[in-house]
Amino acid sequence: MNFLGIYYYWVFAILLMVGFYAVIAKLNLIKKLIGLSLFQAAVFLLYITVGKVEGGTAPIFASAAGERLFSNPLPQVLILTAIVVGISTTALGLGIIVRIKEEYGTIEEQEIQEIDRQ
Amino acid sequence: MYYAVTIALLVTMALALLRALLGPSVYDRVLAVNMIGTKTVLLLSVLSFLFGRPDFLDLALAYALINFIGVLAVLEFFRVRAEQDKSDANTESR
Amino acid sequence: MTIVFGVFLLTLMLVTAIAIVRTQNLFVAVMLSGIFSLLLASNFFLLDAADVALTEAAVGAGISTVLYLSALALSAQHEHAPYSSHRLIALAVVSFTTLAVIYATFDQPRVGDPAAPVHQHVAPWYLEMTRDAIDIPNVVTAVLGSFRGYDTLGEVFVVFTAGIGVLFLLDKPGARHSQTQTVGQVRLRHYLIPRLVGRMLIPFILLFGLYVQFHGEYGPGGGFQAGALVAASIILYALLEGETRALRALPRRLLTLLIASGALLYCGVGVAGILLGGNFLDYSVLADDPVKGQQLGIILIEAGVGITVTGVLLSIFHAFAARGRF
Amino acid sequence: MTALQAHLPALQVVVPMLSAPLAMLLREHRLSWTLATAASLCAFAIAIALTLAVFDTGGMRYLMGSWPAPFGIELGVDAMSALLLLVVTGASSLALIAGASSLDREIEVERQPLFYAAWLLALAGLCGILVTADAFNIFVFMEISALASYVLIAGGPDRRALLAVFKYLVMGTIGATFYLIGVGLIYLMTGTLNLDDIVYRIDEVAELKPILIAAGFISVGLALKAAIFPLHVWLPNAYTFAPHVVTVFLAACSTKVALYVLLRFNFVVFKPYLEGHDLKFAIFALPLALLAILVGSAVAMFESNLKRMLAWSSVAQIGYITLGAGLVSVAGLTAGLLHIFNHALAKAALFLALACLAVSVSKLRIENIGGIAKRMPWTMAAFVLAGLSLIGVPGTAGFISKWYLITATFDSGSLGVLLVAVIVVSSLMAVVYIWRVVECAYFREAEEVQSAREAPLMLLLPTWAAVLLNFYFGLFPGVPLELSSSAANLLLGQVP
Amino acid sequence: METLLDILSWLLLTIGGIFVFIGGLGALRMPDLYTRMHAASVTDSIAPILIFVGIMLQSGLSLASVKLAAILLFLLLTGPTASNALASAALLSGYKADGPAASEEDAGK
Repeated sequence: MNFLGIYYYWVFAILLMVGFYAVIAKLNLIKKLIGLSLFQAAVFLLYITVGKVEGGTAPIFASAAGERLFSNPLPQVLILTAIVVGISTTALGLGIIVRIKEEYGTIEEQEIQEIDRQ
Repeated sequence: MYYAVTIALLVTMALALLRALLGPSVYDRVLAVNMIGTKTVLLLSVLSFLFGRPDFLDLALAYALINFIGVLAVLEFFRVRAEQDKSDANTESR
Repeated sequence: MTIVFGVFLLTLMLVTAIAIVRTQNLFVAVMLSGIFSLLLASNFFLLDAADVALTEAAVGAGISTVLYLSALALSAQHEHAPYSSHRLIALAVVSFTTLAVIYATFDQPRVGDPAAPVHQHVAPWYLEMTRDAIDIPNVVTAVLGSFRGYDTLGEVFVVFTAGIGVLFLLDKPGARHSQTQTVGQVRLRHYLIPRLVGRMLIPFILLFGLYVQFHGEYGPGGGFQAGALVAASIILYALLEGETRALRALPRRLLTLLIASGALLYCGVGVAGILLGGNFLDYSVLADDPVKGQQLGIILIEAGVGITVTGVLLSIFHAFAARGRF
Repeated sequence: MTALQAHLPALQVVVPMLSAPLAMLLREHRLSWTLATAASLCAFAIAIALTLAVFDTGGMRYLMGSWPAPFGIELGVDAMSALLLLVVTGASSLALIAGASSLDREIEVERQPLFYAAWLLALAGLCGILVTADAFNIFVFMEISALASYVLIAGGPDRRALLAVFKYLVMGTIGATFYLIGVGLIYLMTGTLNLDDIVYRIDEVAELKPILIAAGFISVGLALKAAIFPLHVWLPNAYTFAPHVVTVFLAACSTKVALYVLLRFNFVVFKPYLEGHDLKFAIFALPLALLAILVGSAVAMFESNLKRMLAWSSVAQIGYITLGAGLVSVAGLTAGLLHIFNHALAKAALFLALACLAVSVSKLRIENIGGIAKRMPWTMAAFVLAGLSLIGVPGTAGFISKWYLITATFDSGSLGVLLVAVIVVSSLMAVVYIWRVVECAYFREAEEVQSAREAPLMLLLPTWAAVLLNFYFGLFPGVPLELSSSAANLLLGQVP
Repeated sequence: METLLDILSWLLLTIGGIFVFIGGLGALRMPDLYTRMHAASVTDSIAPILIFVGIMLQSGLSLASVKLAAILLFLLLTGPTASNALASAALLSGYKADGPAASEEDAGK
């Protein structure tokens, strides 16, 4: 059970690695953005994992829930905000990519830099 | 018994994911996405009863609706692309 | 047992993530990130985060897929070179980061341990005070709207910034401009059945969006999710009937007004707190009874969030759509 | 008035924030400019009022929504935030006033209301970071200011601005996410997000491994945002291709605010509890600072694009600030913080002078400005005087902070001599790169500048205001000095 | 009566689970797109009916049942629609069941 308990953290670490790697090593700008959202998703997972209480339920009082143990609401609130921040960044990034494509005709970092050098 | 259904759903999600990874055509992948979407709806409905919180069915409802929009957006994307190809071909032949 | 489900879903997520990075077809990458988002949301649900799962559904499976596809339609659909020449350096940096994270979390409080410090300090207070001072069932909404309402104000302005950013970037006059006038009418014309079903669904999605907005105090949901759903229903309308008709129903000018007024509403509620003798964002002073005041304040700011999010998401969608033919 | 005074920390953020949607709604670009400038000046006035309050009482606290401290979000203003608030709001106001005549050339009139809204949001975000006392709230406002700055930079007329801004976006988001990981780890161990409460509870944490890693993540993430040396790669291009007044604004504040958060976390949160933190921080900061100073100045010497030259000089100046902090002493920190203020003054004046030049010279390259001093005497005089401050000539603000930095380094023993040598060498390099411009502008001839005319008054006035402030604070460094020394004492936990 | 309902609902749930699994297997193993789509439709139509009716029997007459019915209705509306649209998109683009499969190149460009 202990292994399973720590598995979440490992997945967080590996997802972080995959996303981060895509951001640094990929040349295609859209791929970089996708990597960035994976990278952020890993952090969301960390926070939500931290907030889980074993045997708890979602922190919404309801007659069906009764007097049960509730999971921690705070990380959920933080991640709600962070998800919104993430999608905002993505939208702005995509806007910039579309403009880059219009100005340069490509969205590959290397090719853009070559065009600039000329 | 909810457990049995949940396991069946999870395994099916894995199978659909495999289909999405294997392709081979983009339509197969869209099919897989759609499948995983509906499986998520089912999973969430079953899980909310498993957890004894039927008030979370709202989530499943939201998924069912959003998933459909996603598929339509993909179709629109195909249409736009087909048209782009056509216009590209036209300009080339001219 | 649920933890086994979670582990299974996590493994699927890992596979998907690796596949996303490996594929060179951007369209496939976007489809796979849709799957990733669904899996992530299921996982959030398993971890008792119903509100977050709803948001992830609206954002990941809905809005961000639509945005990525719009951008793909306007740019390229294939990567040219897979990796930069610095991939070894990248690998080193990334491995180092990962090792650091693993080192940090190696002997952490086990996932879900109720005795962990996280669950001892601030959280119990929120659970208790939500009952006493605000008296609404959804603790997440209470924390989001009132206890940490200032964060949410920031969140609204992040969305607002992204909205004006995309408008600023893409409404550049002189650049290639809308061809939607002619093409817009024939959207999805071949697909008769989707059009009929879609048209039937639109009012329900809209209604459901409003339900999520106003039911946010009682169940999972709130302004952001509602805004995303309402925006999704109008995006669906635009997909089915064409840009032009969607813009006729909700013209750009009105969208701009929506964006600004939602943000102003939120800020205004905060300032009203000051004017009525409390602190900024203090809702207790809004009504005679502090509890009623809190509830009123939360409803108002959630409305502000919903309005701004709807306006921003639609503006972004139209800004992309006006660039090309998507 | 007294009733309102208690709300000043909140108003500092709310005034620019509330004006942003209004600026967007005003369709006429002059009107939105007026609104933006008024809001910015108002924020500046609030910053001054807050500074006075800090002098009076030592600091202010504010409870958002009246919820008690570790549960709700708390705002806190102390000497350090007051110093930075003055810089941020002041730079924003100066740059906006200058922008009235400069921006029309770079951004279409129809898009300007959106631009001013983004500007106000950037200002609100930066102020928000400075006044808050909550770790997660810092993240939220960091993202507001970051997204708004991307928009501002993307307003640049050159298409290369787009790639520069995309890189900035990727790097900035990585930095913010690293910060978020760090905060998450701290939260995992302490269960709280309020900075003071973290300090209080970190004491009880037995297992310090996650805190150590959190310190690493937060430091690296913020170093990315602050463009500390090897992580500065986004900065030169972003500054070069941004609209000129945006460069004035951002160069003066955005990296400094990230530095502020970095210092606050390292000294207030981590220093007392992590074993050997002083040494680790010094090992982290000092070599990077030295490299930044040397590499930044060296590249600036050979750069022929004027804006990029000054951007590289900014990399070097951030090195000075990190150097001061890396000494981990009251004197060093005082010098570092004072340099934040003084460098902002000098850089704002220099970039404003470049904005004046840009009125007549289309490409700001060194070979294009030969003999321009005859045509634009006021502009070039401002450039030279601000350059003196950057170099650190006695009588200017730049001299004061360098002097304090040198005295502080001497205290740190044998290593000090090496550090002093680096500072002196880099100051000489600064002489070289400023001199190259001066030589070209005064003693060479070029045909392109024949038609050049002096910049409009609306641009010259703020430029000269910035230049004169350099001299004023060079002769009477009282206010910033007092603020930074009490901030340094605060950070190191010594009651002044 | 109680036990009868229970047994019936468990039976429905189990059969639903089996159908879901069969559909998933079919989507993976079938030779080309159209047959795969056919298999996938099983999980989109019959399986939700069985599963949701099974759950509804458990929850009795309540708000939850109404919501379940609504979700079921939406799934039954959107699932086949999506399949139809996808199939027609594939067909229009010239994807043939027995001919040379439309490659990623054709579709991804």
